[in-house]
Amino acid sequence: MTTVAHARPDAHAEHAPMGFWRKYIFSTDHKIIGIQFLFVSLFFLLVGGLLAMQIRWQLGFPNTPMPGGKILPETYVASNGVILPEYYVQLVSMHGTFMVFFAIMPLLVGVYANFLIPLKIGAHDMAFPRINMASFWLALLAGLIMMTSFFVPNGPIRSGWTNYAPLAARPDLSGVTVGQMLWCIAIVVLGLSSVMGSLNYITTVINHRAPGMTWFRMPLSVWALFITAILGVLALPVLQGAAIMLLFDNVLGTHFFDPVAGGQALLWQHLFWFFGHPEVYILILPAMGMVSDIIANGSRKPIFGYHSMVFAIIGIAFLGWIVWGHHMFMSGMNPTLGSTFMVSTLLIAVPSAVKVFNWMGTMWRGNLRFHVPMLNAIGFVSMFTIGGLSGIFMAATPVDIPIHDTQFIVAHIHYVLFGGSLFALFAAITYWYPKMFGRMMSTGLGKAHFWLTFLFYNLTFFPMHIIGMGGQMRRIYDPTIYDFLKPQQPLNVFISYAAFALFAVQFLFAFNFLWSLKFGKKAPQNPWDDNGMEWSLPNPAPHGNWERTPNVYRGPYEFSSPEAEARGTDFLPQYVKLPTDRDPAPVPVPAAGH
Amino acid sequence: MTHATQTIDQMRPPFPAEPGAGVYSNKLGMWVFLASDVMFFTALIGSYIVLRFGAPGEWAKPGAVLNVPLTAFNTFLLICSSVSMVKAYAAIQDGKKYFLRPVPGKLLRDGGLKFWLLVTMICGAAFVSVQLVEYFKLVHHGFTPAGFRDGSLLAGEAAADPVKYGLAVAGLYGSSFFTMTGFHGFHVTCGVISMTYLYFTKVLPEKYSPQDYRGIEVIGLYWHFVDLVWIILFTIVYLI
Amino acid sequence: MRWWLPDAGSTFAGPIDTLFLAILIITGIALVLVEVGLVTFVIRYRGRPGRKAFYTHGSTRAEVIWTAIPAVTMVALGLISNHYWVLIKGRRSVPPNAYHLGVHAKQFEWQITYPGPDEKLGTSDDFTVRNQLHVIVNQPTAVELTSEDVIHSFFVPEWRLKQDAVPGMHIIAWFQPTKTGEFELGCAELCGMGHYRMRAHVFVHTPEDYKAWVAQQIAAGGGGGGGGGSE
Amino acid sequence: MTTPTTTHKRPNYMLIWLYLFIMTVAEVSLAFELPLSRNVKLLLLLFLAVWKALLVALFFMHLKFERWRLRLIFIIPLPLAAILVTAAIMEKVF
Ligand code: HEA
Ligand code: HEA
Ligand code: CUA
Ligand SMILES: [Cu+2]
Repeated sequence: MTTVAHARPDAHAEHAPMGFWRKYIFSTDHKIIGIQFLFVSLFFLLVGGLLAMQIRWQLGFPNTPMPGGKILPETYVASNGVILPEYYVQLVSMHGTFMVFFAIMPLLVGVYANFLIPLKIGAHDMAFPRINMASFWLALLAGLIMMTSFFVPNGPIRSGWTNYAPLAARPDLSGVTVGQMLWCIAIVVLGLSSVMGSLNYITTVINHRAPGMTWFRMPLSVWALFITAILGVLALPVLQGAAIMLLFDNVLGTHFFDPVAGGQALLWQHLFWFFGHPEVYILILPAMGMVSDIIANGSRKPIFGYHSMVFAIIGIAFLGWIVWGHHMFMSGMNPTLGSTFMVSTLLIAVPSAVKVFNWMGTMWRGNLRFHVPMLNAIGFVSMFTIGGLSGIFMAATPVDIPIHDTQFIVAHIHYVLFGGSLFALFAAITYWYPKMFGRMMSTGLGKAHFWLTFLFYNLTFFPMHIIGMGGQMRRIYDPTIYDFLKPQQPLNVFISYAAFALFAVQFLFAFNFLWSLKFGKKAPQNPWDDNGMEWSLPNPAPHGNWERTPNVYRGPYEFSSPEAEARGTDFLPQYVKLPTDRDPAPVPVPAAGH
Repeated sequence: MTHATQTIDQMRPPFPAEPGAGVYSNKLGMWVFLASDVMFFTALIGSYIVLRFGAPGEWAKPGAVLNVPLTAFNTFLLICSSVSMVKAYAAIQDGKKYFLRPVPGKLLRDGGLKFWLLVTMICGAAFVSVQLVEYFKLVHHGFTPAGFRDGSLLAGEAAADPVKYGLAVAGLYGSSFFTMTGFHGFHVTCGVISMTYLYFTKVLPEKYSPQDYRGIEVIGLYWHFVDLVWIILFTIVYLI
Repeated sequence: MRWWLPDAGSTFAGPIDTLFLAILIITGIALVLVEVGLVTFVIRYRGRPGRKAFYTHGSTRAEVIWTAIPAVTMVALGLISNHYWVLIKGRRSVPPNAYHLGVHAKQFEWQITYPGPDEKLGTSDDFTVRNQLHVIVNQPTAVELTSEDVIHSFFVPEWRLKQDAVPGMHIIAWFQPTKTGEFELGCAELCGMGHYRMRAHVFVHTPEDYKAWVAQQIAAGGGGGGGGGSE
Repeated sequence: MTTPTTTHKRPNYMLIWLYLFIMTVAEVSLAFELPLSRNVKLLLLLFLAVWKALLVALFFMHLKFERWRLRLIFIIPLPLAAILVTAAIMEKVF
């Protein structure tokens, strides 16, 4: 026997007006927290970009003084402004660290899981708003700790974002002392923040869906974010454990990764990549989900093969746990193990294929609207495909032999992470900007930014495949000391110029983003004619979202359906009740006994 | 004190649960957290297993370095705290908010929530203190996370009988022992602190009732998990 | 300026480059399919006044097709790759007649130990040379990789050979040079600030030249900084 | 969700506590007193440990009385843990 749902404990009752601090700084409103994440992680994206520019300067113009290099302390640059080898390695390591852990991951999960999940499933807020707030402040703290490592003696880590032991475990070998500890501590704190966030998302999706929001009526973005949260909850603790052991090796003199005392160097790699590969799917699945929503909207068509899209997400997430060894083919790992990891890795192409082709199927015979989000979404599909396909080369173990740890890998990284995640983020930011700030971003600037980014991005990263095939290793300070690399130096110079241009055009976006906050044109309630629950609310949505828990009447992708045509539009939101619709059974609350 | 006559399901909380998982959010959230904690201990315990498998030498014989009787007593403490925790849960289910209450015709008084939770906290605190004592003793005798401190008592004995003391792998032994037990101890400490907090903010003011005792159930889950982890640790670290 | 893998210098280059080409073709087809598809859709189905989108939730047939094809391709690719992987890196792949050298990596140099006249490692007549790798053309050679401090990686692009040298591990990698001449040995695993200059010269000799070189090294009292690439 | 027809009776917690206690004593004595071969001991000890852990999980944590949905949450990580450890051990034993 079930009784009718009473007002949720988190309903509007407690959402009385409050002061500035409670409202914007120590807010427990999932939307505000999402926006806080947005600003912080965009800042870290900028930091990562600035580091990248210095990397490119060094690779393009080795031992020529870097413009403005003189202002950096002499532990980083020579007196004449030439980057020092130590500093180069630190640049690369921190670039990777900031981009992966403090830019893209918070942008996708911190911002959009927070902002979208409750809005799209018709919940009033997260299941645990206070834990949610804590998760933001911990993430910020972690970022600041990571930043401070630039200002401590010997500077930040010098062992790549992967921190391979024993290099990272032995200060006497790496020459880094405080920086390494700060990295470990920051990662532990960040892990805590992610776990708090993720368990919030999982609980919210499972327990707080509005009446009628059945599992298979959830938008793919919510599905992706939900699966991502599961990955996060299970993967990050492993990294935390590993980071703690690394920290102890550094400060307590333990010997986990120190072969001299019987420790194992490969153990670190196993732990790191067991986290690391699920992590890279944490960095792509939410992007895939949001792109699915945007492409369906831009094509004015239901997503092609909704169910297989869901199962593809689940499949990718599951396979993601059994492929980590593909980062270790050359590490001396048991070759038989290498074979199994190769097969599982190659299989990931299958669910990915389903997604790519279903996106195309969605556009097929559509009625495409090329608004800025749609453009970036299409950019995502085309660029992620390139990145994914280059993954196939590396997955085939024999082919990985020559290209492992070369710039070919670097090309892959950026095709999936920039061409993939970041393009999806440009799309998502523009798409949900009105929901966040009540204003639209400038379309003209948006289009200019997209096309220029698309151009320079390919000019920057595509040639990396070639110099990688040519054999240029990763993380080397000066390619020109190798005779066999000298001939392709011009290509490095070319890449650097392209990279500078790429960085420059990002400021179109930055400007568009900041300018529109104040001067963007006011957003109509449903600017993209979309079906999502979030558009039933005013822009920006009030604290507590809905006055009364809304009802959901249909799936999220009912574009151009006969019913819609009957209404003279080409979309039919999930919250619209047609005369033919019956109200969903109110959320059943199991009575005593459960 | 089993309620054979009672008809309603005693093992499912009587207050409204959210849809979906069919349990209220705090409980679901705690379970998800426990799942992630499993992965955290996997990293630590897994590394221990891997390192011990690949170790260049034999591990120290059980009891050679570590004080097993003391730890066995500690294990006993933790098991007791676990049962007292679950008794506290049962007590509030039956609405016994009190501390102790005499039962006519019975010699023992009947314990309520306040009593059992206090017992749990005390056992937990005792466990941590005993562990600290153990640590200090070990370090004093020369067993550190880095292995045997040279010139120390243990180092001497180990030099005399390298097999018994697993001299070859003392470093790994120290590393894994202190890390694993240390983080377990940390978990216990967190548990005790949060229970103390609940005790003063919710239990003493009698905020819990048979209709709503979520806090007790949730902290209970955490506590039993920590106990579970210790059961594993005790066996693989001290006895094997 | 080279737009392809370096010139082949060992027997591995054959299969690896072919495999590379094969994957390039497979993925190339997939890529063209996707990109051309996207462009045509963008042009043909661009929104125009009065145009209606075709209302469909998908087609199981199509989806089965584009699930099955990649699946089959990938499994096939996996089997083929594994065949060569075992031949190249398998624990039992080292030819019995291989000529063994000791390669000891440390920050930031390569110490190569030669078996000397008795052609056996670990005997008194071994000698060690810094940053100079001398091998015999067409002679299966096995390098026994060890590391002093951190992880390094033995990388000779022309030979399509890369293998990490891990402290605490003793890893054997083998190869068979097919071209005489001078090459470069680089370190492919970040091993500290000097990673970029951890470079050695590789000389592939004819058997005679090699014997001569060995003799000359013995005469010179072996070992020591054999000059060369130790910047 | 409607109330299940089955109603669970509360287990006798004290009895479980007794089991746990006895098994702990058994473990310690097994490890030190019994003259068994090392591997046999190892197996027995692990067996006891798992058994105790199960008792705690099933009765104290009520997993015995929960729905599968909830049990799954706790079960999912275990295979992952197993995969990680086996793969990492393969380095040394092949
Ligand atoms: C968002 C992040 C992301 C994503 C999604 C991926 C996706 C994939 N990655 Fe990548 N990877 C990284 C981020 C990512 N990677 C990073 C950061 C590194 C470097 C880490 C470091 O060392 O610093 C790395 C490194 C890396 C390596 C190690 C290389 C080396 O160090 O030697 C390998 C090896 O197998 C690999 C493989 C793959 C594969 C097979 C996929 C697959 O998921 C791709 C699947 C997608 C497709 C295949 C395209 C779409 C499919 C079709 C169009 C259908 C038709 C296709 C076929 C029939 C083939 N990646
Ligand atoms: C998402 C991840 C990400 C992103 C976006 C980038 C972006 C870039 N990376 Fe990336 N890179 C990595 C992840 C990423 N990288 C990783 C993981 C590694 C491996 C590290 C390692 O080896 O350990 C790596 C390594 C790496 C190398 C290899 C170094 C080496 O091995 O020697 C190089 C070299 O060219 C490089 C260059 C660049 C360039 C030019 C960009 C450019 O695209 C940067 C363009 C600039 C921006 C994207 C910033 C723009 C943002 C703003 C303007 C902020 C807007 C602000 C508001 C709106 C308020 N990167
Ligand atoms: Cu040695 Cu890089
Ligand atoms: Cu990977």
